[in-house]
Amino acid sequence: MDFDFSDQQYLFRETFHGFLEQNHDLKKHAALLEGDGFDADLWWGLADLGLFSMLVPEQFGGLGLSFVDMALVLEELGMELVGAPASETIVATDLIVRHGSEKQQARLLPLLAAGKLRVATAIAEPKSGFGDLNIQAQAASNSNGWRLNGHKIMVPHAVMADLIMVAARIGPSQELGLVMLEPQRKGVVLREQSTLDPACRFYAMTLDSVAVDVEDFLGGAVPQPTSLARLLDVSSAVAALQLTGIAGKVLDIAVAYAAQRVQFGKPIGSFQAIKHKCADMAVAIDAARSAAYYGAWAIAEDAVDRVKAVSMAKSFCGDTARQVCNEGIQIHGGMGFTWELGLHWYLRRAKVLEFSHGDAAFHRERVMAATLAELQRQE
Amino acid sequence: MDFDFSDQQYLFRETFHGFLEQNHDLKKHAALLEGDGFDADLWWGLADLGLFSMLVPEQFGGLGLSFVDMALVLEELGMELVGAPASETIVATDLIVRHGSEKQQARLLPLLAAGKLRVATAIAEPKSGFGDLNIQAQAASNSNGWRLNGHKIMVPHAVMADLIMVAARIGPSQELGLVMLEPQRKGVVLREQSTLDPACRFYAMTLDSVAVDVEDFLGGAVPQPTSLARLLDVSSAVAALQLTGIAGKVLDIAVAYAAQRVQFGKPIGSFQAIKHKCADMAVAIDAARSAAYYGAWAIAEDAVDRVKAVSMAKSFCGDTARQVCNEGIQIHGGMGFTWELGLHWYLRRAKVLEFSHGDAAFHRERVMAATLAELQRQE
Amino acid sequence: MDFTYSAENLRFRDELRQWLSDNLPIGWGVTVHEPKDEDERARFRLGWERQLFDGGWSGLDWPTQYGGRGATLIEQAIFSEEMARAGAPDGLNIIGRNLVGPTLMRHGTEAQRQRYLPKILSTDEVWCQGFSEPNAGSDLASINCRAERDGDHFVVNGQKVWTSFAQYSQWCILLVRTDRSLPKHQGISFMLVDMRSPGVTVRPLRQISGESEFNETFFEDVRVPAENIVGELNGGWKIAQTTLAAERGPGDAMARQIRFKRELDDLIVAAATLKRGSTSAIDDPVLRQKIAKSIVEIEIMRLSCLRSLSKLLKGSAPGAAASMLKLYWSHAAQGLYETALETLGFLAPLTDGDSLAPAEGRFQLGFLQSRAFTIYSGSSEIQRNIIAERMLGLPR
Amino acid sequence: MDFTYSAENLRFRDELRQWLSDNLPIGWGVTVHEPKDEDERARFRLGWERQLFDGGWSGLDWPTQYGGRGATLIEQAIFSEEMARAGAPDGLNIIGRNLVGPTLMRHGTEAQRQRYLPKILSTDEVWCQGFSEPNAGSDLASINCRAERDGDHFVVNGQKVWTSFAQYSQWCILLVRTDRSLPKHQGISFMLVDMRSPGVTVRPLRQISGESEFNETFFEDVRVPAENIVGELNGGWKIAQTTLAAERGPGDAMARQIRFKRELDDLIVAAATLKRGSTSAIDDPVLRQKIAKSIVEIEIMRLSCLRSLSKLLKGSAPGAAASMLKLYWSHAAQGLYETALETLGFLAPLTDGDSLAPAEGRFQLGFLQSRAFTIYSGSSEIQRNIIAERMLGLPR
Repeated sequence: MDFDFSDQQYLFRETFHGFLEQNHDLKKHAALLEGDGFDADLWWGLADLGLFSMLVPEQFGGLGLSFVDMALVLEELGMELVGAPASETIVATDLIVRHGSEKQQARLLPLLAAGKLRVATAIAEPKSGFGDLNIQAQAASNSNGWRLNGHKIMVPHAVMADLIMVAARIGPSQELGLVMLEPQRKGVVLREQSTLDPACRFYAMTLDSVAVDVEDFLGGAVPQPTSLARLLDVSSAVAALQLTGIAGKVLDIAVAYAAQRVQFGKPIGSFQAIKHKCADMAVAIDAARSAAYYGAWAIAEDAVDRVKAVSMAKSFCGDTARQVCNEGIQIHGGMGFTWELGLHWYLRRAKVLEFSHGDAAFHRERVMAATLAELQRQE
Repeated sequence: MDFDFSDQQYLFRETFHGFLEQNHDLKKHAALLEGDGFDADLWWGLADLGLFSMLVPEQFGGLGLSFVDMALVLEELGMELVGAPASETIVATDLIVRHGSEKQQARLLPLLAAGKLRVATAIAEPKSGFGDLNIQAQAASNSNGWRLNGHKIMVPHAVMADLIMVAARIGPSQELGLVMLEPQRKGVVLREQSTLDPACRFYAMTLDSVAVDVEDFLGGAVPQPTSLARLLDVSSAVAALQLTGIAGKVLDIAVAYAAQRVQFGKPIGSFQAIKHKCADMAVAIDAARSAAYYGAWAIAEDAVDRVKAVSMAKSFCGDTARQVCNEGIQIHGGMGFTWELGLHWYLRRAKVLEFSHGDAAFHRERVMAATLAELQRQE
Repeated sequence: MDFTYSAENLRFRDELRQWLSDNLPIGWGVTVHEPKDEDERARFRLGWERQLFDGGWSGLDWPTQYGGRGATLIEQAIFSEEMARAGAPDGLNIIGRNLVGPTLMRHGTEAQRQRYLPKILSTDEVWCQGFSEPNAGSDLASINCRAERDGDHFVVNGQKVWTSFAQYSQWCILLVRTDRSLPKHQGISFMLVDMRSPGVTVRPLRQISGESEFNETFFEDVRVPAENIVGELNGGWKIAQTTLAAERGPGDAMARQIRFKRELDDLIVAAATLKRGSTSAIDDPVLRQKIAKSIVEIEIMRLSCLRSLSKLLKGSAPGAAASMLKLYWSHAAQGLYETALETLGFLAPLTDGDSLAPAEGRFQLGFLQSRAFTIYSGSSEIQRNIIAERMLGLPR
Repeated sequence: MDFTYSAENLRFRDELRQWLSDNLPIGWGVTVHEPKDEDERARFRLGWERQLFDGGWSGLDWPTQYGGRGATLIEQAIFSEEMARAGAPDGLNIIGRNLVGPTLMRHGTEAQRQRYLPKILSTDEVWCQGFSEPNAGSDLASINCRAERDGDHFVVNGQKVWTSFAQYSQWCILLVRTDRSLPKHQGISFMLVDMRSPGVTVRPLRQISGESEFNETFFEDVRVPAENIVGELNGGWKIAQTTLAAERGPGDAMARQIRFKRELDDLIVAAATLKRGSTSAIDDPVLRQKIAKSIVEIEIMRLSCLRSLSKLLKGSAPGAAASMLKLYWSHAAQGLYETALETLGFLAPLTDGDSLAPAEGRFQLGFLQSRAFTIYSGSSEIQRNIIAERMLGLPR
């Protein structure tokens, strides 16, 4: 048993940390609000460092690492507000490695490893709520082959994606699965959506009788009834790590500010009101790390307690990021709510992540159900 | 419009405050754990001050005052941990004034005004939960007259009560109503229960085919279908005032302690950690007062928003007392959790009141339902 | 204690209802909303405020000699209720009505009152507040902006920050240092500055909500007539306390409560509409708890305002009680917006401009704005110090 | 990172399970529970601890030369899990095992270690801790209890408070002032005192829970051999830091986590049984949220202990990290007991001794006990100071 990262894993984080520190900051982040919102330099820089090859098995040109190896890196990405399509591409990679057909793996994984395939995921629908219960999008076959119909929302960076992984009910059994298609296909209409964090670049996607093929189904001809559940869990685990990264960053910024901002002749960080807030934030973040890292392990191992571990992480890290972003702004006083200082970028991203892939209440209910099932098994 | 008390009402409070300060303290309170738990001197002292005659109309020898006149007095009683049977007798008086038959009023109100009738209320049952939904106790008539059957729990001071007001379903319609009977009646068995606040003196009461008469039903032959709802609301409003009193008292004690306890060469009250806790407690208590006083007004006027007002008060004052009792102990450090200092008496009473007549979640749900009904009416 | 409405009260209410239905734009709150553009919105609000004034509904609690209505407390309460009910817009000259008015009524000369007060209500003159500086936030008494005597004028130099509505204002209440040799609380004066004076520069500060209600304001050799000092020279700190108490007091809070109540009603409507599969958000017991908590907290805000006003009417002094009210509502309102986003749930990330954004994204905007509640008008930390020291008597 | 169990781990687990099923009283946790009487309970716990020792399960992480098992981290984790699963009772000599052990291993002489450590695990000697005094609580360094040199002995005079288990203890780790002329942190020594010495008086202090785990302890001319000083004379403050870090650290927390996990499991069972009319408490979505929150928080407590232990094994220093852990669990556990009472709902006021009290009133007792969590072992306020200053580097 060991609940720590290896030296190698810490080194990996350092590498990404150094790169991001040199190549990314809030100014660059804000600039992404213009244009297509995609930072190609950053993408290729991250690709060069191996980000997209980490989860790809060696036989497909990847590093053959596990989700545990990604944990600290994803926390770093969260910290620097690097989100989709990088994080979603990583999520999709995991899915293809676990559930792709041999043919799909051979075709897609080498491209992914090289950073040449950007993937977005499309799960939510206008009336779906959290989770997969109410997904209506549907792939049905008739004499002309398979057709995909449905409405998806909040598909990040959809226009820039090479491939979109769409959650849908497949065939007469209505079994939930994932369909991969290019946004350029006929019948796909994208419309950009206004979002609390405009850097997220969400799109609504209408699928109007889009022609698909069995090879577009993740797993090909072999149904993958557990793939959507895994997609949701991996996405939640990634969000938990990103939320933890954001919280850690905001605490660092707040502590630095409190140490130098003088009022009443003293740095405000010497007042207990500020000091104790910071201490509570630090404690919450440390606990969030325990949860997020364990979630990453459960994903890596596809552990029996995967659902519970992921939901623990998502709920706790979401609550923590909320607390820390709010308090971080409070500590900055008036400066905290200026656009210029940019703390709001962390707040916005944290809020979007908090309400993506299930909020804290949704995940707590999953924890409860999983725990009851556990106790029943023990009896 | 005036949301303040009159000089007369403040004076009334002062009178009770002075009396309680001289005649009651934690030492006396602790001594009540011995014996039958009834402080006759205190009872008669309060009776002499007019406590039990306040709500009784003048024609029955009372002062003919309203529930608003009682508000500050009940807060004082809460503060000094004077609970049942005094508070329950006051609740019962309100019920008899509003719902008693002429005969019942003529018989009972003069006794109540003189302090000569102690009343307990019996609502909860082993599996009832909060509210009146699952009450099973039942009065049914056959050729031999009416018989009352059922199990009640947490009947305070039942053995000392002259009269117990029992919530039960009456007759073939199963309509909920209140039955008044002496604990000495045949078929009534009382068993003392262990309670978090032993001063509450709760009893379980078994009613085994107890002979009752139409004159024992509150309202006599005229059914009073709204009486139990009022009983629950008045009880909740009283609890909210008592909880506010407790919170106010604990804050006073904590502030006094913080001002004199020295650590690190300074009174601990000069540290922001303590100071800000006290400020938050003060703010919560002030808000609780707004809610509790308005609840009292709504009871006095039987206002259209009575249910909402009472539930607002009970939920908010319960939460406040919880916060303040917890923090009050925290501020006292090690001293706070000694038996001797006695802060636990406030904590215990507040906890019992918090979970009597509906907890915060129960009352918040009632607020929600009432608000939706209000909005619908407005449309 | 009395919450009942007399026949006269009901007449007042009906009159107001009638006036609102005659004066609010047709379709208000349903098809017609405030302009999105900030400048347009400011003009809209000022226009609405003028309408209120013309209708005799502005300065409800002000004495009639300064253009007010001299209304009773119950009329003020009815006014709040009806404005909330109608979802009426805010005004623009909030600082003028809520802060400058009470301050001049208490500390101004009769000449100052007659000169300035009526034009506040008539919306002819909008006011802003120049108190905070980059290095004097929580520690307000350490302000640096200075005014030096030059004949019958003062010459002002320095910088203020968070001057809300400065871009729309003709006048400013300004705290300046007039004597550096005195201890910091004793060398401060309170003056009225014409924002159109040469040397005044306003630079909008964009906030996290994307709006620019706040500004940085620079004063460079701005000449202010000596008669524009309020109260005693170097006696400004005490006067500023009146302004701050008004800023934190029940008048201000009552107006805000209207807004929060309106938001809450809209939230409940939104929750009834929002489908999650086959059920509505409003049927989720967990959400109901959170919404109910906000209902209770916002309703208590109204009750506490009424309690506070009732006491003020009987002559009790404002002060630390105002800090209690401000600390209470700022956190209650932040809770309301957190709950609002939770109610939107998976749609919370969608904002104004998107057809799927519930309630046109107003809750997200409200959420962002709400982050400032616990910071402006004295941060929660400052309010807690005031309450603990001045009200509870804890040692400094 | 590795949470998988090897075949060897599974053997260890099965061996422990077998041992527990052989050694726990028949019907344990179902029909058989700990004695209610405090003294009997202390004897019961000491007996159980002795059984654990005899079975080779005490001092799991202690070196074998002092009677421990020298177990790996994963074995410790398995141990915790299995003890929770079996609902095994606590031991009594907690201070000996968790505080005195680590302190002597780090600062004691080899002679001291050999003399004291084995008897801790064997339960032959129970320990208590004499740190706090009536006027030295949060400000521990201001202790007054003094020890004066007299030949090859020290003579101790003074009073300690909150000395848990003193009434059952043979030995005490005592902080004393040995030099008044030095600054307050520098004149303190750390000594081992035989509680059976003449002049030691223990007076039980009843707590809000009604129990008397804590005591006041008085020292009147108590003679302590000079060799019983640990470390340097006047160097006791530094040594006390080791004790405090151990008190707040993952070893202590891990043992507590077992208890909280057991309580949580029992709570869920109780919630499934508790009927409110036709439904069970466990089906109430609002309660489920609260219970789930506690599940998450208590599970994270275990994870954080493991993370902390993993780092300690790699040689990272304890210290402020221990304060983080203690601050975390103390509040999480208080939340658990609040939730427990909410789960009991209208039955929450009924306690042990009443046939209708759910789970025999244990949650009410736990709730009362939990109020002390954020006070003892350094209050939350002290932990926050430590974290902010030592870990985050904020100015004093």
